[in-house]
Amino acid sequence: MNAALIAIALFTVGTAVAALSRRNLLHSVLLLAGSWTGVAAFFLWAGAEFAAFAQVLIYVGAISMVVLFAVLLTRRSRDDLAPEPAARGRAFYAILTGTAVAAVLLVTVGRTAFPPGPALPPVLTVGQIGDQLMGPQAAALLVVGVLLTVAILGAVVLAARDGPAEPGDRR
Amino acid sequence: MPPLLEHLWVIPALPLVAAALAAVTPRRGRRFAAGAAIAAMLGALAVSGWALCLALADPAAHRVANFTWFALGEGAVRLGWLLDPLTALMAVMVSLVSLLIFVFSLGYMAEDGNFTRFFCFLSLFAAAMLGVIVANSLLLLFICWELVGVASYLLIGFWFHRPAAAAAAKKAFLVTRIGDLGLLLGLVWLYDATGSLLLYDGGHGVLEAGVLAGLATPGVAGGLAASTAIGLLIFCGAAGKSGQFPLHVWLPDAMEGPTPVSALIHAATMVAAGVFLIARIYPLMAADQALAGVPFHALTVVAGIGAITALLGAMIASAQHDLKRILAYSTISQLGYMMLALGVGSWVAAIFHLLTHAFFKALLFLGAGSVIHAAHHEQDIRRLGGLRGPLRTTFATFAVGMMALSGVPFFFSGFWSKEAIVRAASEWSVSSLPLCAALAGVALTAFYMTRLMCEVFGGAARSPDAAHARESPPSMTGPLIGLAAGAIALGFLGTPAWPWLQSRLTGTRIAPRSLLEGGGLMALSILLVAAGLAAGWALYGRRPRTTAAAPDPLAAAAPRLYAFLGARMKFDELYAATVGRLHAFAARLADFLDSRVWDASVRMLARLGERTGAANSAADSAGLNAGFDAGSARIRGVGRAYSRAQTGEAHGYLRVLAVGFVVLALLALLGGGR
Amino acid sequence: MNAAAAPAEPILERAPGLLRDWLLAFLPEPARWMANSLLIIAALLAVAGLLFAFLTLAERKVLGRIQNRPGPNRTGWFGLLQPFADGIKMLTKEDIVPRDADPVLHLLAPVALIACSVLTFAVIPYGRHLVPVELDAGVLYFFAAGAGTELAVFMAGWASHNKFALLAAMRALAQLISYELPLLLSFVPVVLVTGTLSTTGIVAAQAGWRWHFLPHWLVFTPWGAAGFVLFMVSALAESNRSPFDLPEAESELIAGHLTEYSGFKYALFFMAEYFGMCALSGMAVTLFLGGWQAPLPFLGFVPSYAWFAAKILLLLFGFIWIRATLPRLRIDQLTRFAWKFLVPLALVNLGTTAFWVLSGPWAGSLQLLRWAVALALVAGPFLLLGRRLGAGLGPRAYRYA
Amino acid sequence: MSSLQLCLGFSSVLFAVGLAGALGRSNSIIVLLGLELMLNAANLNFIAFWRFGPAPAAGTGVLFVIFAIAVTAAETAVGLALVIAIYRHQHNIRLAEAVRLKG
Repeated sequence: MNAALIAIALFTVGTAVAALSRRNLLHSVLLLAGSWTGVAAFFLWAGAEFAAFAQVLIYVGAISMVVLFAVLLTRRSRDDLAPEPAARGRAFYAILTGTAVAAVLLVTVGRTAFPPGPALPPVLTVGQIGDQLMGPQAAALLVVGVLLTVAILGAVVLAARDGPAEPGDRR
Repeated sequence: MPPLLEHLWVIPALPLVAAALAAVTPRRGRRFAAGAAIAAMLGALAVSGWALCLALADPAAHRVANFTWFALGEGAVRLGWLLDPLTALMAVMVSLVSLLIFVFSLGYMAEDGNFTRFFCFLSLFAAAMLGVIVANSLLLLFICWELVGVASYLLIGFWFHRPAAAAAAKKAFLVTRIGDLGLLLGLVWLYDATGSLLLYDGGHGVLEAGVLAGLATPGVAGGLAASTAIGLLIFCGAAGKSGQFPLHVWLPDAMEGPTPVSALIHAATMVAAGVFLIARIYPLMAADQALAGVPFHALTVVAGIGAITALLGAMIASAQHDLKRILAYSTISQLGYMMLALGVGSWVAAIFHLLTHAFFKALLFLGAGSVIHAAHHEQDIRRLGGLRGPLRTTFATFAVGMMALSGVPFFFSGFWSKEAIVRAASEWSVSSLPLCAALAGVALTAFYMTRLMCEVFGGAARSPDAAHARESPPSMTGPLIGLAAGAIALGFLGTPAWPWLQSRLTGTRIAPRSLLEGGGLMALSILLVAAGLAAGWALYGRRPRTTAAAPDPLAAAAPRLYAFLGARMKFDELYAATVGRLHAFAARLADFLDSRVWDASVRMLARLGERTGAANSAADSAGLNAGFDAGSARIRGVGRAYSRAQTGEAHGYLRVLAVGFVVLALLALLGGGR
Repeated sequence: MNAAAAPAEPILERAPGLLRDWLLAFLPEPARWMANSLLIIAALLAVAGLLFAFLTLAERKVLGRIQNRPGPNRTGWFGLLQPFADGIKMLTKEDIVPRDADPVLHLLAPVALIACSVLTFAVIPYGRHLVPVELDAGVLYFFAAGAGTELAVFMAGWASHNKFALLAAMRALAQLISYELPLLLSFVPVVLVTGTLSTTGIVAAQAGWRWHFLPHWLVFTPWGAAGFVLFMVSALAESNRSPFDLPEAESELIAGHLTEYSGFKYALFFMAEYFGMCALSGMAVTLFLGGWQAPLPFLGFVPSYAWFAAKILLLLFGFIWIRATLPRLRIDQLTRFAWKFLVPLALVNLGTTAFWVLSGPWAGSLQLLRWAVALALVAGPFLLLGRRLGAGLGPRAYRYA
Repeated sequence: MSSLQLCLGFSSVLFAVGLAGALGRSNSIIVLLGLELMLNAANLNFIAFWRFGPAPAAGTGVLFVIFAIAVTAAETAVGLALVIAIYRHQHNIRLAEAVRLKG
């Protein structure tokens, strides 16, 4: 079953790398949607159905939509994708840092001895999740609801164009 | 258990609702606001009357209704209502007096623009006070206690446009806050020691024998019992609220508030809250009585403070000019009496005196208010006078109050309650000083009250305002009459011959005593009263002053003492000299450190950097060889490298985070490796 | 198509299962589960494909009848062969890819679209024993899988480097984002009442009849009716059907995101749209119309999948009818309708449902009160919001188009 | 190499990729996406530990993931709104140039 895991991991990481290295924003967003789907696949593999569907529904269904929207709202023309100066240096340092972090994390993971987990994925029905959410986690649920509301309002306020159209907004 | 008990909260809730209503009424809704407040007080009075009947049915019982406010971890904060004769009597007294005073305010505040706000505050205060009374949890009591403080602050500063009033409000708030700090500490300690703040909780309350036994073991600080320390801390709060000796300075200034406020808060109810508190937790205060070998008992301190306050207030009162200040100081001294009674172990006498005092002092204040109202807000007794004629009702009722306060025998409540206190003091084994103080206070009280009467009502009018005085409207005289009736009748509830009140309060049958046994003491105090009256009449009544400027006879007799007393024993100056000076010194010290030490060091460093930079540039500009250039260039480069960290650029910060994480993790790994 | 049915049931009911078992019997044991899945998929695709084919024909005929014209009637009897002719035409057409287009995405878009819409078929219970995949969170899966379609539409619009297509993509985004919310909110009450996210569970919860003639279908409750209407309206918008077909508004954007597509890809788009329509109708039937349950007790002998088919066809006819009847909205009206009307109503409906659940144990005459209150809760906001809906609609001002 | 370690390795690599992306690109939308990836990696860990951890019955990991997803949605909404605001002020969305608050 690790084969499936490795396949998922390769797919996810591959799409992620491609997404972040593409110069074309649209492509990166779509690729990233793929990588998110990969994460959802991992959730499925681990037996967390609900989380997987929520992941797809929210990331692929909502977040990528919003990102695409933002992309279309903020692109001047299709050819301002030219690399800005000093991109190379930054990219190099970024990759360096990323590798360092990855190395440290991997070493840590490799060094730690984890107790063997259960062979079969644990069963967690939607009902149980609902009970958890409405029972012990009710407070957190409320807080998250409030947070979402506030975030939506804040986003609207931020993104709403203030006053008459400015020269920048030609669409 | 009757349903009333669970719903005892109704008593404070009614005025609270009235306050809320008044708060939202527009300024012109005067009648509505006042009506709501008065109706609420009527309701509260009715309910407390019912509660009284219930409580008197079984005086010995402490009926409680506790409930959990909220759960905190495994512990839970619990509040509750308590119904026993003490509660019920206080509730009835407070709501009755408040009702009368509300009615009085109708007339007194009639011209005020902020009428609705005034009633809002009054109702708020009444609610808080009733809350203090019905609370069965020291926590709830503390909350209401602070609310009372806030309400009193608002009401003292009601005419905030007067700087004096604003200052007085601030002073009252701060001084009582000192005491409340002690109270809070006491409560925290108590909670820490017993794990509960409920007074009665079926054996687990802090006032019940099981818990008290645990508290009353010596060996805390200086061999004191925990109960002693806690009791004294709580007493700090009580002393602050009821203006006991070290903390009494705020009460006279509080007279800047409207007179009904002075009558309600600073004579009848709030200042009595301290006494009530001590009486309420009396078992705790008295827990250490049995202990031997402790340096002193809590009640001893209470008695001492009470005695000092009683004497001191009476002395200062006899050298004041402001009508309301005199009454304020007499209030202080009367409160001292109550504390003294508590201290010498007869809390019943204290409560008895509290009730009677509430009536006659409220009566006196309202009378003073009526006088002031009539005399166009003239408060200086030297500029009043000759009001006996125009203000008949006021004069008669005021006289009743005066005689009750100065303990004129047999027909006035003050006499009996004061007798009870004096008797209790005489039966105290520890020391006889309180008794002497009490007796001296009796004489002084009679003296200054006589002085007041003669100055205000006797002689001829000494100012145009006094000359044109008119009798106040019935809405003001009505309450006066009611209070006067109370001031006379209430005394007969507690005569030694028929100790109804005492036996109800303690819940134990107290055998009536004939007036003759221990009659010597009574005779002595009667003599003292007579002496005081006579002295007052001799000094002020026989030859009443003719002009406002004429010197005070007492001043003529003993100028320096008079000046000292007139300056209120220089307490404010003393505090200003000690506490204020200290505070100012601390401020100056901080300022010094700030401006000299730190600033200087910073400047020094700056100059150092400046110097080095100058040297650097000098060496550079000298430009003897490229080495300097290179060196400085490198320096500059380093500087730039550092300053690059300051770009407001998100990437930089993120990178720093990541790198920092890597470094830390590496350290951890290498550390964990071996 | 899960375990074989109890023999007590009529033969027709068990027919698909028996057929499946008979076919699988030819195969060796280890290959069976694989074959089973493949069989299911094949059956699904076949049925869906045929449905699609005849749906196009039905649409054209119905539209024609509504517009007083015969509609296609040349190919085959009554034009029954028309769809196949169309299919052949589509397959043989040239597949044009514009020069500046993004070839990968241009190809990927229809594939992704069709894939997502087919995926959604997996959890719909077509009959008592005809549930392709039993999922504990079936409804969630349905919408998760459907979420991809929006992405695909956008890809199509953006990939074909074309002004109208891009505008269509923007519109599609705005529209789909706006209508996702009421769509999800309108089925939450169902979950609230049935207490499960699994489609079979929801259908099972609607079994039985009140007073032996009124089925326990959720649509027969005040909130259920409201939720059903909300769901159908949002479904119309989600599947880009008229009157919400702005992304492909012929009169404004030529054909929107379909402009640069031709041949088989175009056919795929077309198919995906109809698939989406069918899937949403199927979900609506499952959620509100009692799934495969028979409407009346004595009609139990008719096999369950027949009932399901009847209901879904009814809904599809409704789709077509609406398309033939209603004019297209304007983009601002569209979003306004979603945010100011559907979403609030859906939220209110949630509250109504909560009341309904809480007042469940009420007895006797209180039941009347319960119904009255629920109806008021449904109708009141509708009238209130409905009055304000048309108010203050400014002049035609497009922001994204 | 146990499955849990595989999962953790997967998530760490994903995290690193996201970090590199967030660091390396100056387009603020891409930076946001990188952050999303990092959050996803964190979610991976939650699920992994829930799957192979000692007490999966509580379902804490899944709940955590659900909450995290919700919070992420909020974060994205606000972030993109900020991006649009930035775009309105400086007519591009290069994070490197959004240094107006530089001290």
